Amino acid sequence: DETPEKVTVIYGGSSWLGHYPAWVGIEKGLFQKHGLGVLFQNFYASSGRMGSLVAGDLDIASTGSISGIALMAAGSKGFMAFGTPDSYATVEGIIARENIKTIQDLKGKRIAAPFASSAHVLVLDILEQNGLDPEKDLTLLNLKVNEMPAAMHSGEIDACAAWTPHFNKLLKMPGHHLLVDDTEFSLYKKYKLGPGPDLLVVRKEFAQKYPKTSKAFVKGYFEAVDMLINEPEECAKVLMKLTNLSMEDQMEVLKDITWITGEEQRALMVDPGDFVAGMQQLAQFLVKHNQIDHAPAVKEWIAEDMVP
Amino acid sequence: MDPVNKDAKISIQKVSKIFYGKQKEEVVALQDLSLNVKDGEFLVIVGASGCGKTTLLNLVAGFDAPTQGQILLDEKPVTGITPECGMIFQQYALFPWKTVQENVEFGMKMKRMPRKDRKERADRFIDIVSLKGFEKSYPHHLSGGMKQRVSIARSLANDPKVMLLDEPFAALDAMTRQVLQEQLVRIYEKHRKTIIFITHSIDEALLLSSRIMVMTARPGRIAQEIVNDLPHPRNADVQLSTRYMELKRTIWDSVQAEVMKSMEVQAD
Amino acid sequence: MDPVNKDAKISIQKVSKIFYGKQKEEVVALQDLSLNVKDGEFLVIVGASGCGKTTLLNLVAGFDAPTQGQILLDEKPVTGITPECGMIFQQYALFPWKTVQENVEFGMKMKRMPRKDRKERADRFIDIVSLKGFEKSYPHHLSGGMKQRVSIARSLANDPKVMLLDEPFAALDAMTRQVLQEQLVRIYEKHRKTIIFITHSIDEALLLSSRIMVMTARPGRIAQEIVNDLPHPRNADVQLSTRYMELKRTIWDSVQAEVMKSMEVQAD
Amino acid sequence: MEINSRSKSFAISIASLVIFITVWELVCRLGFIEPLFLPPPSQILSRAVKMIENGQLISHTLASTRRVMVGFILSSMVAIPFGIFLGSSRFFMAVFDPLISLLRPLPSMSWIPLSLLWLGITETQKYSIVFMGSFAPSLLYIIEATKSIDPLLIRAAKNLGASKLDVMREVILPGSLPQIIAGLKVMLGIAWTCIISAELVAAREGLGFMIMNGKEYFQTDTVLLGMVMISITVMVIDVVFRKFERRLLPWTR
Amino acid sequence: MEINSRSKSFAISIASLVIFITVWELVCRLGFIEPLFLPPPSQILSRAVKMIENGQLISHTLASTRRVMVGFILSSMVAIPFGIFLGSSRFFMAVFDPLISLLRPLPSMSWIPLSLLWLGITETQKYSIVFMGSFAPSLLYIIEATKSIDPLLIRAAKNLGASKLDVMREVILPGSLPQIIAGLKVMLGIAWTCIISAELVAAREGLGFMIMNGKEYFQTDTVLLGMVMISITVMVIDVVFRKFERRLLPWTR
Ligand SMILES: Nc1ncnc2c1ncn2[C@@H]1O[C@H](COP(=O)(O)OP(=O)(O)OP(=O)(O)O)[C@@H](O)[C@H]1O
Ligand SMILES: Nc1ncnc2c1ncn2[C@@H]1O[C@H](COP(=O)(O)OP(=O)(O)OP(=O)(O)O)[C@@H](O)[C@H]1O
Ligand SMILES: [Mg+2]
Ligand SMILES: [Mg+2]
Repeated sequence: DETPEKVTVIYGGSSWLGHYPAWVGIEKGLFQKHGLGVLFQNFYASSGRMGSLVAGDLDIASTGSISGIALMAAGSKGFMAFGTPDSYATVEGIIARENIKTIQDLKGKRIAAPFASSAHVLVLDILEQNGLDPEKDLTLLNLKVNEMPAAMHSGEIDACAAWTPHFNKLLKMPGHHLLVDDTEFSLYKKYKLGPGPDLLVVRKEFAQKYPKTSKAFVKGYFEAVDMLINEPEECAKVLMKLTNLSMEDQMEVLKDITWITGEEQRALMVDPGDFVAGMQQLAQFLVKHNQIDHAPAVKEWIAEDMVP
Repeated sequence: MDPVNKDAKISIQKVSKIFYGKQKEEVVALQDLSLNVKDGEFLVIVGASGCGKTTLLNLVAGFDAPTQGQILLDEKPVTGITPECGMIFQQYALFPWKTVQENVEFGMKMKRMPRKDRKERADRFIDIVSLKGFEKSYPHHLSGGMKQRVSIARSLANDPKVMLLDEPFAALDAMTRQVLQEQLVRIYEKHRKTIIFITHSIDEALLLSSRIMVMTARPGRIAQEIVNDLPHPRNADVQLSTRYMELKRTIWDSVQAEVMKSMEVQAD
Repeated sequence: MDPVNKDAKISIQKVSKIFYGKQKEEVVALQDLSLNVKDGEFLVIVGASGCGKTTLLNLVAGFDAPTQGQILLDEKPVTGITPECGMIFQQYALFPWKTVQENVEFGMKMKRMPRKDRKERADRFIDIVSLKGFEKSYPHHLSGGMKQRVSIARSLANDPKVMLLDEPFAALDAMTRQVLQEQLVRIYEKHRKTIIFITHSIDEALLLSSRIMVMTARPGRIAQEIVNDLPHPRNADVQLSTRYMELKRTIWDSVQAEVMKSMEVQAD
Repeated sequence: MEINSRSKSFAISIASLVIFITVWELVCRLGFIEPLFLPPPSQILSRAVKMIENGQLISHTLASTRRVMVGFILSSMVAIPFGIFLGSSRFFMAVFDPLISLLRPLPSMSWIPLSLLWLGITETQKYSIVFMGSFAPSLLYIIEATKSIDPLLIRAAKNLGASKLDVMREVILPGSLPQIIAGLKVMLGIAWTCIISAELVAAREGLGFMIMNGKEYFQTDTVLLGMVMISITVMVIDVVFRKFERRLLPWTR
Repeated sequence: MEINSRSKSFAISIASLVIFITVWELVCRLGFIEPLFLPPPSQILSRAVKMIENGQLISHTLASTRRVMVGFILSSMVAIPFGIFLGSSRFFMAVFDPLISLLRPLPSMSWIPLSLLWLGITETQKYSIVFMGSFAPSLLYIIEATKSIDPLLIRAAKNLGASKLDVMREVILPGSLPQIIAGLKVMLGIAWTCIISAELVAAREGLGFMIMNGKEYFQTDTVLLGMVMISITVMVIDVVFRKFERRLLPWTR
């Protein structure tokens, strides 16, 4: 008997591409097929979403892995990770004015990144690779992605690290060019892991109490991933409601994403668990850059039962 | 003076009161003052402006603690404010947010008297001070004298055993004053109250008191005590008697001497 | 009465003042009152409590506008507050944030008098009201009578042509009062001021005035005007004269009748 | 005369407003300022018309207003009696003083992380942000107000037999009420600050959401419309307040 | 007696604080609350030690304090004279009333988009957020304070020859000063709210940044440490304020 114990799941998301599968699953009735109603709760920031998850207001969410690692480091045992839906490396990066040709040119300039985000980590890593000190050699500013176009336009900053859709918008502005993207990230070179891969998480208590509901969700979810791979145009149509992008832009974004199917999850998350190893590296990286106090053992937070 | 006096309703024992200013300078308002007030006595205090009369009343009412000495009320030390000693304030102290009626009803309301009884009794006292028609007015719509009368009505309506009156009729015209003096005497006689009354009018003192105390210039002490033996009722005849003139002369001289002294004190 | 009077320093012409309460009920404080005050006159107003005396003074000082009629000062209508008419307030109106000295200096400071001259003059008037030693005290550290004296000194020091005094000596003892009365008369005679003076003491009225006006009960009108022809100086002899007694009697009766009336008015 | 001068004031106010808006419109129209930086009033108006038609404006406004009012009323209902109590008891003042000093300066923004952890993204969380953000300042304010009461009046009340509770209810409360009400007006502004912060995080409606969303899409007119809506809402509440004030404070004027 | 009761109050306050902290520590230690939700005081302390050692705590605190003080002092310096002026002139009150009503309720957060457009990512932008967020409430507050002055005193001053300006300087200013100072204390709290909002955007130092960054990394102890630092800073400023207050208001006590 596979009927779920509980028929509604509250999902925490935003308009970020990591939440496309959940949205498509809802809009296309894929969860419904498994007897589930999924409620999509909108959050701007990963941290708020994760806070709500452990506070018990959300059941399942997708999050940037930095938030996930930070929450692990804070010692919260209230949640578990069970998958990673996507890999993107070319919709996030550092965009600069034309006169900045190389990373070294960033010396003495003003660079913006949303602190505590994947883009922030990317900047820290790229600077380190090029022997620049973010405290001394340049000015690193905390700016939200959506504030960057105006700041670039007015000349407040010389470069910025952003992700889609603002990333695309910034690139299109005249006089701007891409300095580096996630493919230059040190861990990407080793593990094919961007600075902030998306992580699917579930509230631990929920997973334990409603194992069948959780399973049903995972099924519906990865069916949606398949649909995103196979019928991108169909999906783009419903996604426009979430992202407010035009059809054209929406398709553009979809092109740049590599979806990770249900079948691939086990290898990444459990055996041999490359993704988890990469996350562990990321955690150490964060410790090295004084972003978190100590690196948690990421493995302890993997809900192996739920990984498809 | 005998510090423990069984008869005394109020016993003031070697009381001093010193105020400290901003720069720690002292103002000695009262010094070593002892005084007993018997139950049913009508004591009038006269003295120069600023000699410490209000201060003394404040101590008796428990608004302030003496710097030295103590005050007994019914043989128990006064440690806080007690409604037994009803005060009529020199500055009226009406509640600006209450109408005349509500001000007068205040004490009764505090005793949880039913609304209707309260209203009736308030009406009577508003009538006594001739303020009918102003029940619904707020204090800042009243003239100075009217405010003073509300304050009198408020205290009388509360029916305290001991009454402390600080220049209660100063802002009233001669005629209204006379009417209220008569009312006060009537209430005093009927309800056997103990009264301490401050005034600047020697005539008023002679008219009302059973005893008169003249205070010295600051620091306030007792300059003279006079038992007022004028016969009752103290009508026009009495006021033209030689005894009246004599007493008036004595008190006047005594106050004058103190005022002169206080001016000298200030002059150097 | 002649509405335009060339001689008049202050000319009050058919003035009425109505106050409106919360529920739009009217209090007619003054009704159709006309009065001329000549330059150099010392007019004393007496009348029942609440009859409109303070209201009248407020209109002359320009604090309030009459509901009907007009008031001329030196033949020009009074439209706002003017420092020419110095007021001594029934409620003292001292600035709580200023010391006695600063309060007394206030008017001079407004005239941009140099600090030194100001201080000297203030000292003189503080001396006149016998408050030496309290220059640095703040009003709430003073007794009622002391506050009143500060208020008197403040107004005198400002040397206004016209002085409006609202029961200025009510909170003072008889002796201090007498001293200040004498000072006021001295200043009045020396500096040829025009004075309107409110008091409840008929003795005081007779002692000071060149003319006395008795006001009716509310609504305030003129009940009686008496030219005070008592000889100067008005010493003890004068106060025992039959003319004095006669005048006192007349005024007393007149005020009494008005108070009675006001009580009747309130009774219904 | 009173009435006259009041309607005169009103006329002046209207005139001044009209002049202000006209100048603004002209400055924008004449191209001195880019509409991205400051759109003209007419553009804001047309945005308003659009958003009224699709019902968004009303629903955002109602959502925020509801949250502000619930949080604010709750906080006032606790702060007023508690403030009066503390203002009249030296002992309890001393007990609570350190806590209040700690809590008071904390901006509502700084409560968001904790409130999210404790309450999640519920409406209760929004109310609690408003509550926490306005409670401590209100309390401080009310305590200050109680100190402005003439001690003579407290003496008089006790002398007439008032108990401590009576003094609070009959003297300290009405005596400080004019100041308390003035303070609550300021607090209402603070409450709005709180809700805008709260709506930044995990909200799908409300004027805060609308402003932030407008900013996201470079719709400066939406941002300004949101700001104007806050002002208008507060003004409407102010008028209600003032009616209320006259009722509560009949002895003033 | 005065002195005695003051030191008694102080003792009570200290005791109450100690009890509060002990209870908090115990509740956390005994595992009633997860440290993620509320870390014990000892954990906050050890975070403080760490951040003092690497110098971050001091630099964040100084950065925010500087911003708050500059913005706040500027806004007070304009609001006090302007408020007293408006409070004593019916005409100008009427002229500015609609503008003030419009600006007053706007939370500092709502100024961020516009201020960024207008001033860019500069320290001036931070000051301007504090200024805009605290100016209008201060102004309202000061206008209310001027209304509490006994009109009799204004009459008396005019009667003694005071000009309009004199009345403002000699009567309205000192007469409303106790209330203004009480209000400024509340305003200082608002100024902190503003700076926390301002430091959300385009900042890399300041307590607001520290709290928000702590929140992003789920370091509840950093969040609480930031909050405690705000409280402590305000308390220190309060002590200075109080000294100042005694000087300015010698006539009260
Ligand atoms: N601001 C006001 N609003 C309403 N009524 C007022 C106001 N001021 C005075 N009145 C009323 O006007 C009448 C006259 O008051 P006024 O103060 O002139 O009396 P007064 O003659 O000075 O009395 P007193 O001798 O008691 O000072 C009173 O009935 C009073 O209630
Ligand atoms: N709160 C206070 N602080 C400092 N000094 C005070 C205080 N209250 C009274 N004084 C001083 O104490 C002295 C006596 O004042 P008190 O009010 O008792 O005089 P009084 O006899 O009632 O005078 P009056 O007849 O003028 O009302 C005065 O010199 C006054 O300055
Ligand atoms: Mg006295
Ligand atoms: Mg009067």
